[in-house]
Amino acid sequence: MKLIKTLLASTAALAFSTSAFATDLEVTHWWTSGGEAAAVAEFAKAFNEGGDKWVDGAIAGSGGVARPIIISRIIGGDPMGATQLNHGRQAEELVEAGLMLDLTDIAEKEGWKDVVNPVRLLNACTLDGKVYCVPVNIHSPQWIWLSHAAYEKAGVPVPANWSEYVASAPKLREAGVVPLAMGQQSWQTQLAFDTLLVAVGGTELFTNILSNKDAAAAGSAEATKVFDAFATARELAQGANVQDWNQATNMVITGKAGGQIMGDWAQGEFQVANQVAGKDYTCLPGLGVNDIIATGGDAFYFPKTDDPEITAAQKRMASSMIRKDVQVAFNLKKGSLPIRGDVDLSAANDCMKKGLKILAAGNVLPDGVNVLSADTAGQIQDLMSEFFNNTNITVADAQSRYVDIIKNAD
Amino acid sequence: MSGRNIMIYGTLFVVSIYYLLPLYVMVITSLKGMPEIRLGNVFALPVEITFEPWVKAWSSACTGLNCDGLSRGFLNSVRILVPSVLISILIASVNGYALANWRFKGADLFFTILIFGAFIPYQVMIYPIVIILRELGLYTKLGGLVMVHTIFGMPILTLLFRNYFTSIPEELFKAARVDGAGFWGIYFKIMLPMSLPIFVVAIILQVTGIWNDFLFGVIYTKPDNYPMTVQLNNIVNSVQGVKEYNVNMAATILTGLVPLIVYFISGKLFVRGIAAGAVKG
Amino acid sequence: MVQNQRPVQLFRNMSAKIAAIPMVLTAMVIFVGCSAWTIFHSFTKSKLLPTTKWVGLDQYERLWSQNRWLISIENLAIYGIFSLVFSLLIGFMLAALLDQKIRFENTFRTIFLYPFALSFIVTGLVWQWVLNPEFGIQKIVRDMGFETFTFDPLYNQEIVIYGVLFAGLWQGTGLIMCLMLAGLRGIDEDIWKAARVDGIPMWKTYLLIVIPMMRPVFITTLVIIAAGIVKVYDLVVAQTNGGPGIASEVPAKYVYDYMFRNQNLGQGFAASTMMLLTVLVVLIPWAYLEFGGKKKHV
Amino acid sequence: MASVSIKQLDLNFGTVEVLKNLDLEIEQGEFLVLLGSSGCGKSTLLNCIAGLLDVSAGQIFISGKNVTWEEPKDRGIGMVFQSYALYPQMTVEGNLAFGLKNAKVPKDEIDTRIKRASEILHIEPLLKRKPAQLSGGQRQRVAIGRAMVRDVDVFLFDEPLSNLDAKLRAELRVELKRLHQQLDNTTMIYVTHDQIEALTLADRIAIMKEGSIQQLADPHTIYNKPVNLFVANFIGSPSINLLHGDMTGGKAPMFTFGGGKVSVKGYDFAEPPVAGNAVLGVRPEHVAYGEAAKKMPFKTKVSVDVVEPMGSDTLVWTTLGEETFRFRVGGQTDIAKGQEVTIGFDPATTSIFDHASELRL
Repeated sequence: MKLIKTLLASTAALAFSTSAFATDLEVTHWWTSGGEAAAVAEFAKAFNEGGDKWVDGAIAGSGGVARPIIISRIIGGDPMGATQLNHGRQAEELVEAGLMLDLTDIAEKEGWKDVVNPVRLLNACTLDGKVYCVPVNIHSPQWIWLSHAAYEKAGVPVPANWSEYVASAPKLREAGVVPLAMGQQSWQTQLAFDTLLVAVGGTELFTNILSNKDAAAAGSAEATKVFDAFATARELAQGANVQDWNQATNMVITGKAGGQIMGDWAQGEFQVANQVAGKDYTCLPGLGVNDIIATGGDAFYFPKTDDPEITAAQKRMASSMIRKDVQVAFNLKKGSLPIRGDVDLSAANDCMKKGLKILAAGNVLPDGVNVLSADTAGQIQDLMSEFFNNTNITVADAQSRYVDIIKNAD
Repeated sequence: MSGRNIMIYGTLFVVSIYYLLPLYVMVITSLKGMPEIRLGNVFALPVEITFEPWVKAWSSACTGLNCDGLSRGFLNSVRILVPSVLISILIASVNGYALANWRFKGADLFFTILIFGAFIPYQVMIYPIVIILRELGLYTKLGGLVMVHTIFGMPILTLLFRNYFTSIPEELFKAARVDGAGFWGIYFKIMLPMSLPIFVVAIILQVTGIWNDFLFGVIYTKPDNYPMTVQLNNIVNSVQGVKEYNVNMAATILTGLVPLIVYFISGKLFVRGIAAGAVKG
Repeated sequence: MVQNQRPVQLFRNMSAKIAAIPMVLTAMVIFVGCSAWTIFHSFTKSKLLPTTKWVGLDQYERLWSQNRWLISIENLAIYGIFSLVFSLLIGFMLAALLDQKIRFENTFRTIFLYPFALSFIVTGLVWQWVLNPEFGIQKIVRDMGFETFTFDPLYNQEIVIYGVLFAGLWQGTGLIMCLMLAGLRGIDEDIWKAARVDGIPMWKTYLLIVIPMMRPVFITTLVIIAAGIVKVYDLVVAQTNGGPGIASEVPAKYVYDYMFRNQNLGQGFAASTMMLLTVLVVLIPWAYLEFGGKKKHV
Repeated sequence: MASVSIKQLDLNFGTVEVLKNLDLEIEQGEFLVLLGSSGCGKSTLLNCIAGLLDVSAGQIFISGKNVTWEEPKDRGIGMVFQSYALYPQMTVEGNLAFGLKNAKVPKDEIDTRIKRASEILHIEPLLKRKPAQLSGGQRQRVAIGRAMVRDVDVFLFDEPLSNLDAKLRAELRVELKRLHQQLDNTTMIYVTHDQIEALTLADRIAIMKEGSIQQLADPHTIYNKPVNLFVANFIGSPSINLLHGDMTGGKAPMFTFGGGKVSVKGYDFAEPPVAGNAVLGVRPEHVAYGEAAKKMPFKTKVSVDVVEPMGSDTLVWTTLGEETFRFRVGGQTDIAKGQEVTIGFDPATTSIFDHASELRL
């Protein structure tokens, strides 16, 4: 009896000592693979150091699976403490409905405006002058990854840009290599199209169509060239029967495919397979045509609650995510670029450094996801995916439907 | 063996291959190491049998920060399963009984609507139900999830129970009423003891459905209560990183084990119960 | 107290009515209420969150101009018809075979039924594997020396929906077989004797005598199959995710994607309203036959 | 006072009228049989009396108490069903005790009553068995016992013997009769389509057709003085011979038909006869043959079509006028097919109906 009392007393004391500053926050995200989880662990570690507790609510399967959960929890009145969401247009409505926590006070206190680079990442989190989310990393999709093994097999040099790559395709075919590896998921085909749009069409066309929603630009002859290139890619990808993007990357790694158009996260796969950039594979940002990258990325939002303790903890979490050391630790594991310009990333690899250089030079574009509504983006995905998998659809067809979507974009 | 028998057994044998092939693939893949899987042929027997994937799937596969595999969700699944199965079956059986024996005005209308409900895609009802649960104060509570399973199990179960109770001779019901038994008296003392087969069917259907559910489990509860399928989904659908097919397959089999065992144990009763519940009425 | 007056109708069978409250609530609040809510919002501009901003028929105009929706409908029709026909055909055939007083009936039945215990997610995944041309059936057959053998339904958009069908049938026919078997077991032995005495061939007995006698089983079976067809979603997501391209899209996935991926609730609701409408068109005549006809001989 | 009284009862299923404005008075201790072919509403009426069906209009009184809207258990009735309706999961004893337990009868009282009933019905050795282990006759006895133990005023029987074979049916019939004598204050209402059961058991028979009662009377009256053509035709096996013809009215009424002229002066007319089309019914056993026929007021010669031996007697088929005419003779007979015989009958034993209204004249 006495023992139990002492035990109770001591645990109570223990609980008291930590609870002064301890709040459990549930965090929803869809980072479940090894590297991603390791990166998230950095966030958790930083948050837990303050005495709080990170309760992990990982849901695999990207936004499509997680989004109904996130929105249900928010409208159900029992939200999670923090949630991953692509920033920008997608969360706009939740912010407008007053369901998200305003982080302006800590953003101003910590001077986010000065440290976040490029600053448009923070702008994407800002609505009516108020900050609602924490950008945590930069990903750029505009890369092509080329397999040295495949080119060796075909007996041609590794190309340095898109047109050389296209020219080398027949040789690859002869050698039994699929020129372009492409997964079946629609976001992958859309990514390839956007990459071609900026590489073949150029920056201006890209911004005119995706930022300004200029239907005339979407129907222009320049855009037709992009569609032609995309049709070429369709030819090159014949025979690449894989579903997931990393299966496609694996084809490049093993030399079964010549190349893959994929975001910078692909290099994680090469690393796992012990491949060395420049020796086993080559990465070309902007397809080697246009040294420019779009900067998308992930962000965390904090649903609003009535509980001041939770609100305080949410702010603690927000500020821990943007901390210098956390940014470095997180992004090295995630394989993405940090959102702060003032950190040291000497540990980064070859390809990553290419990206950093472009970033430092300011050759960046807004990412399509940030300026298009989810609805428009989804329609474009469907169109691209349909076009890419159905050779009966002509370039003219696809382009006219593309123009329609852009015209009706909201 | 007569020609007729050769034909019968031959057909059954060939068809059995179609049914068993995927299970075979699942099992042998789960027993292979990753290098062997990369070699290709999914149908080849493992050169070297390893139980590593099973151990990993159960106890160390990571979902987010939690690296304790499926074991984390197992107990949650059981905690969701038991009350959901019991309550949904209890309510549906009373419904079926009321519809079969106590026809009241409007009963057919409600029943028709209920059957209609079986055809409504779940997705449509996600948000309205969130709002209803919120108003009831049940959102993210286990009780709310039990309610959701009860609602979505109701159409088919009610149909089965109604048909079953209709097939019980009406005179028995009349005799019990003359003997002074009321609504509940007849249900518990006369109908229930006669309904084992149909209850087996209902249990099997509900155990399968609820155990395999992912969407409701993840939308109407919190991470503390997430069922096993959430871990399965996380293991199987991880977008990035190398796909560990052997672990996926082991996880898949492990997750399916509970309904599979229920099937193997009660297969015979299942047909008998269906015979009683679906055939007549 | 002797009741001389007819009591208020509402209070007759009170317990039965109280017991039916969960059903009535489910029917009215969930199925009718939520459908009404959905239909209402299909006329609004709801995006990520439901709003009441009225836009009339805009969502429907857009829906029917979407190539993806049309393909979804077509796929559902193909999947639905074949699934219905083959589920019944295979289910009945297997049941008839098992009903021949064979040995190992339990074993065979378990083999045919076990896939039903597995979720569609698992089903889709496994069949994605088995049908994969790189290491699945195609590869084996090629390894056996048939170098030109091609069987890649999941990567050929002309036939991908049949690949989905293949997996769907694998998962679902066991249950149908059980239903049919139960139905066959319910048929009086004397019917078989009579047919044999009359010299009616086996297949004719099945077709003309036994199947018409199994009407109630067929009705239950149809409800189960049809409800599964309309809602087919998980299987497609797990197996093909709608691909290649949009060749294996289905309406339920259209609804889901528009609601959650495209964050356009209005559009998703318009699509689901069309689905509800289709179900009603099919179901109302059935309900009329079932209940309209029954009242006469209570 | 365990009388049952039914007043202006209506029952509709949707638009179908099943019972039409039905009145029926049953006295205490009476054995009343509701007789009719299937679908005539007799079982429906019984279910209404039991309270298993809600009536559309009208009232039901049991022992002077209006029970129209009472629950079955509160009406003081016991019911026995065609399929016995024994609860399969309970023993015989459990079946007998179920109603008493529901009524919260004390345990020792239950035991006494079960003992008494099982003695009367000779089912004591069966008490521990389940219904599935009993024969049909035993099951029906248990079903009767179940009604008996409840000490009810009114027994309702819904075709209780129909599922039994002929021999058992005859045995149980007698037992039922004996039971009724034993429980002489108990009213019994018995539904059947079997006229033998009706005629042997009933104090009174109510013959039903299309939801209304055609005739309510004691078996003798029903048999000999049917009120209309339907009842005449329904009762009696082999059924009554019907001859279609014309009646003349007046002091010396004559019935003329294809087979001759019959003076029906000796017939007990309800009202003085008037001229018109009529039907004359003669029961086969009221037809005399051979020597006996010669003494009958009406006699004629016919030729034999078919001879049908039935064990105890023989049915002879002939043609009279253009109509089939049967008569009954002893078991041992030398009548043969084609033979010419003399037959005759006494109009006083016949029944005459108006052709149009089908009512007894």
